[in-house]
Amino acid sequence: MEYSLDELMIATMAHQLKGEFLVSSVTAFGALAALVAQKTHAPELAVLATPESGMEVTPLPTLTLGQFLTDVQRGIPLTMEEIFDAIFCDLFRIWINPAQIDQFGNVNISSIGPWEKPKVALVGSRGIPEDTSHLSQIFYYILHHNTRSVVSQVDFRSGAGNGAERDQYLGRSGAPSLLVTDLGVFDFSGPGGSMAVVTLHPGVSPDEVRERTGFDLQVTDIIPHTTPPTAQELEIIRTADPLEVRKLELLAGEEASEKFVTIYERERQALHVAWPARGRH
Amino acid sequence: MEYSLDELMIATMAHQLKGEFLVSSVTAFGALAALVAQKTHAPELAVLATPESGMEVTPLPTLTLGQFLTDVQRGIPLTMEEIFDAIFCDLFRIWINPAQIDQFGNVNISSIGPWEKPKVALVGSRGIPEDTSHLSQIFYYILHHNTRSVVSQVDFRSGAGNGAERDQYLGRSGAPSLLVTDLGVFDFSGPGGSMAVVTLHPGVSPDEVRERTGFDLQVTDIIPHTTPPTAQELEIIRTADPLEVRKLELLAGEEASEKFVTIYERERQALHVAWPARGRH
Amino acid sequence: MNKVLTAEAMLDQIPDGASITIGGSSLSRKPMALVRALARSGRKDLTLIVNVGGPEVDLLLGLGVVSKVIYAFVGFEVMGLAPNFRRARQGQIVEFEEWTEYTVMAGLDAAIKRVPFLPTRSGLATDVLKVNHAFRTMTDPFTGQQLVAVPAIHPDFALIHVNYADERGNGVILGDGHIDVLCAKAAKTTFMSCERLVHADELQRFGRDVQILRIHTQGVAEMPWGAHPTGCAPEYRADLKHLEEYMAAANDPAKWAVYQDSMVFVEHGQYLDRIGGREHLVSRLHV
Amino acid sequence: MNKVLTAEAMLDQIPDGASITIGGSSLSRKPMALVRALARSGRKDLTLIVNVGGPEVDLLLGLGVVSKVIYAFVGFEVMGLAPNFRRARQGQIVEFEEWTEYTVMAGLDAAIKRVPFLPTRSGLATDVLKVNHAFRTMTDPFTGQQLVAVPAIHPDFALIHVNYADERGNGVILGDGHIDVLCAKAAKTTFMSCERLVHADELQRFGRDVQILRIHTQGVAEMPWGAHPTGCAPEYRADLKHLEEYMAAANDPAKWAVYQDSMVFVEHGQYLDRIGGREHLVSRLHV
Repeated sequence: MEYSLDELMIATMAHQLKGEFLVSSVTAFGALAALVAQKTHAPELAVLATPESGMEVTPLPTLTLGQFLTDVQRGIPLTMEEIFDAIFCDLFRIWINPAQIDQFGNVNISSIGPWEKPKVALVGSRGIPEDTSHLSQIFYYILHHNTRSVVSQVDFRSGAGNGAERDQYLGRSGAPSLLVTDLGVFDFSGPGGSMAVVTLHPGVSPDEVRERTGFDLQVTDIIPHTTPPTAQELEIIRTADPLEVRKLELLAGEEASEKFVTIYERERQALHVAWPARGRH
Repeated sequence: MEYSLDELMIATMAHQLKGEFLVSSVTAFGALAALVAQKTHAPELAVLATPESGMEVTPLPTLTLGQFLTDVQRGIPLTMEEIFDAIFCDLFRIWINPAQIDQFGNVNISSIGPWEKPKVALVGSRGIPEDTSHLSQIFYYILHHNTRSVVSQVDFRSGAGNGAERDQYLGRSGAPSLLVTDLGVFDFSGPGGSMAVVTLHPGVSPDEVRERTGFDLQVTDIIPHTTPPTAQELEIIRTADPLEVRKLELLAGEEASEKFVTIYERERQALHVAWPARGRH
Repeated sequence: MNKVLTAEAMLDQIPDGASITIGGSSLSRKPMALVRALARSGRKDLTLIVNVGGPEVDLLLGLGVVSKVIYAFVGFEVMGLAPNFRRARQGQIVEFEEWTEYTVMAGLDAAIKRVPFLPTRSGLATDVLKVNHAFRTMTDPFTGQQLVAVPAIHPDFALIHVNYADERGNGVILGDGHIDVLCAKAAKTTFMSCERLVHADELQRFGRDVQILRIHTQGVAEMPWGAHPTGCAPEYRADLKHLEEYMAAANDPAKWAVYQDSMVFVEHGQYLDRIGGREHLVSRLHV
Repeated sequence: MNKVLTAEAMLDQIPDGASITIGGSSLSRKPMALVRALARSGRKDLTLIVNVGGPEVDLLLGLGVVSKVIYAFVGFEVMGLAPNFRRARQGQIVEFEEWTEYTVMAGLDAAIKRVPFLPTRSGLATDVLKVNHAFRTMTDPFTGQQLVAVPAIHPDFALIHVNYADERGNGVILGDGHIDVLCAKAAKTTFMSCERLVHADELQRFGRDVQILRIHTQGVAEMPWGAHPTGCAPEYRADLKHLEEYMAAANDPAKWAVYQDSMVFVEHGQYLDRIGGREHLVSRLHV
């Protein structure tokens, strides 16, 4: 069955989610990965409708309607305190999409260039420091693997990777587990907790990975291929995301703008078709 | 208009409550004092149905139905965290009924005799330490003023009175403000923050107070009388407490047992008469 | 995941010497059916952790299975002092550690937040600091002021009773929540009884009344009247008549033996028969 | 007590240099009508305290009335970076203090609980500790382990927007609560706008959705569409079209002057007319 890069990545991300955890729906990729996992091998996952609330819903990736899912599906409303308690208790999983990740799994969403005088001020560390000091599994994904996003050393450590400081203060709590990019799957089993290749996506060559990585990543010529999504996984993804919100994250320019407008105009209708109102309010 | 001791005490207690505070309903006296205040001079008081919840209700003193009031009157459900946050923010008021209070306003509900080897083990300090370190007004009442309850020095400080340790660690936060007993009203304006008489209840003599107090309390012969309850106050108390749960706290022996059984048997009916069901559940 | 278990299957997981935090408050929504199952399970040397304790602490003390109690309060409220607690405190036969209401909450919260302590001003200038050797005083690194450092409490187990639950372990609490959420989060393993098991879809109608999240629970049992003799708002009130009998029994060794045999060493269904049967309970206690 | 005030009467109480915490999260339930009133009030040198900030921080930065921002995040989520925030950060024209989501919550909670700090492991081994000089590292008195001491944040004011409120200042939040409760409790003065003022009796039907208690609020204003252009679930979604126009304006000085004149320096009723009127808003944004 044919599939696209977004579907391959989402299915790969889904395979990592197991057990009974709150799973946050911050991005379409994260929400769909959680849903695929929950509908296949990990029925006990507690998937949220939004970054903080709406437990026990079927996520519908949208631009603006996350909280409305909680209402129309009668999701269980949580509080921010519940979310952070679940993080501290290691009962939370999330796919984080950083701007930069480095060879030791440090991640950055705060600034390009020095924090005090940024070349590009990004958004701020948000809740990543909480994740990287408490969770026993930390998952990252990057949509455009290149020498600006997968770097030798991040410009700012919003999240703690491997290294002496982590060993001293945190031990293994919150250490990076896995990175999925548009080129392949990577873990941090290299020397000193450095990045290593696990699989390459079908059609990706070792050379391409070397060229598009900002440090000297060891890539042998006998790396296995990433497992393609199954028909069931594709069916789940496509049914749950009829407007293809997931594609937005990969697009740019005019194409992205058009898709954006289409989704924004149609998503209320998609919501009401999928979930005829039966809210609490 | 005739009134009884419980009504005099409750009205006196009511006069102290002003402003916009959560007021806990732990005892019938406390609940009725809050209600009288709220219905007369302090409409902004936020009276609770139970020690921790049911804001914006009309309390009905009962043995077992506090939480049911929250339901039938659609009180606002709070959490224990809300209660303690209100205490820490000095947005909470409560009439505390200690087993012992001493001349500096230390109070005890933990043990008679040494804590490690009690003569009588009482109940434990509960939330009194939180109150006596955070509230700018602390109110106590004692139903049986005698040399065992109003003492020179408490056997155990469940709550901090005045003294060097308070001054060092707490300043004036949580210092004792007022004590109402079956004999009179007392504050802590004496030397070193010691107890002083404010008023005596009608019919109580200075000698009686001296005799029934466990330390050398200065009582002049020109102490004013406690103001009797108004007709309006009596009306509010009697309407809100048709079963006279308030009397239980003053009774003992056979009389108490009989009243107890009567109240327990009738209180569901009293609830349904006063508040025909319209709950949320 | 279906987490429905019998009380006995839950108890099988609790070893001697376990620390157990118990939800509810005084005469409200104590998980009494689970507590009775614990009492008759033969487990011993238990550490109990309660905020506002009542009949649950008293019963387990009366059965002699407790070695330590962490508490802010133990009593029967309007009914008076807790008889077995009073005797045990006065006889110094088990270890008691007096905390306060907020510090019990803070200790559980510290465990949840994976910090070794939380600071507070509660307890300063009281004797609680003198008798409770778990607390430390500390100096604030910013202002130099004196604070109490409340250590994390790490219970092995939590026992709670709720109105409704689904088989996945989500729980609805309709009355006051007390500290049940903190208990459920702080304990390594949380067992929950409920008045009624409901379908997930029905449970989700309750919105924010779904207070217990299944990620924090490991077992759930349907035990109607499972809080008896304490109350479970807005369904039934506390059974003060039964508590009077209990207190009389606890103060008389012969009666106490009979009470144990007839009320503790029996299955929950039998217990309900012994206290008059469900129909009778409805007429006396439903509100 | 009737706490109903106009936005202008609220703003009269806010002096230059005030610290203001703002509820909501990114594009959700930001108190934008109050923020616009603040922006046109002439108040300056403000310190803003947000958890997940968005258009509110960006607008106030764009008006030049802010001297310091405490934040865990400022951005427009799916729309991209916040233009005025980005420019101000890169130009170093105001002071920025980067916190994290939990530490902002902990800082507000410390203020509420009257402790000078709360401890956490969050932030260890990250550069947040290097650039945020408000934090200190400390040694746990029990275990000797290294912790972050998060100082209390004491905002002078909180601005929040809720679904319903009564005139006493109780507020109902039907969608995600974000950190609004913490804001309301921590601030000395809390001003709340709402979609609709309701009678107390109607408000009390909402049970635990009554998240804001009147003891923590000092003023309430009915401002329908008061979160626009952010969303207010479950009533209306974020207006991404307006935000696109905003972002374009913020990146062009001439357009920005026009945007200010037409969208900020106007009363709330006029604002609603300018964005198409209520009927049009319903058709585009109601869900």
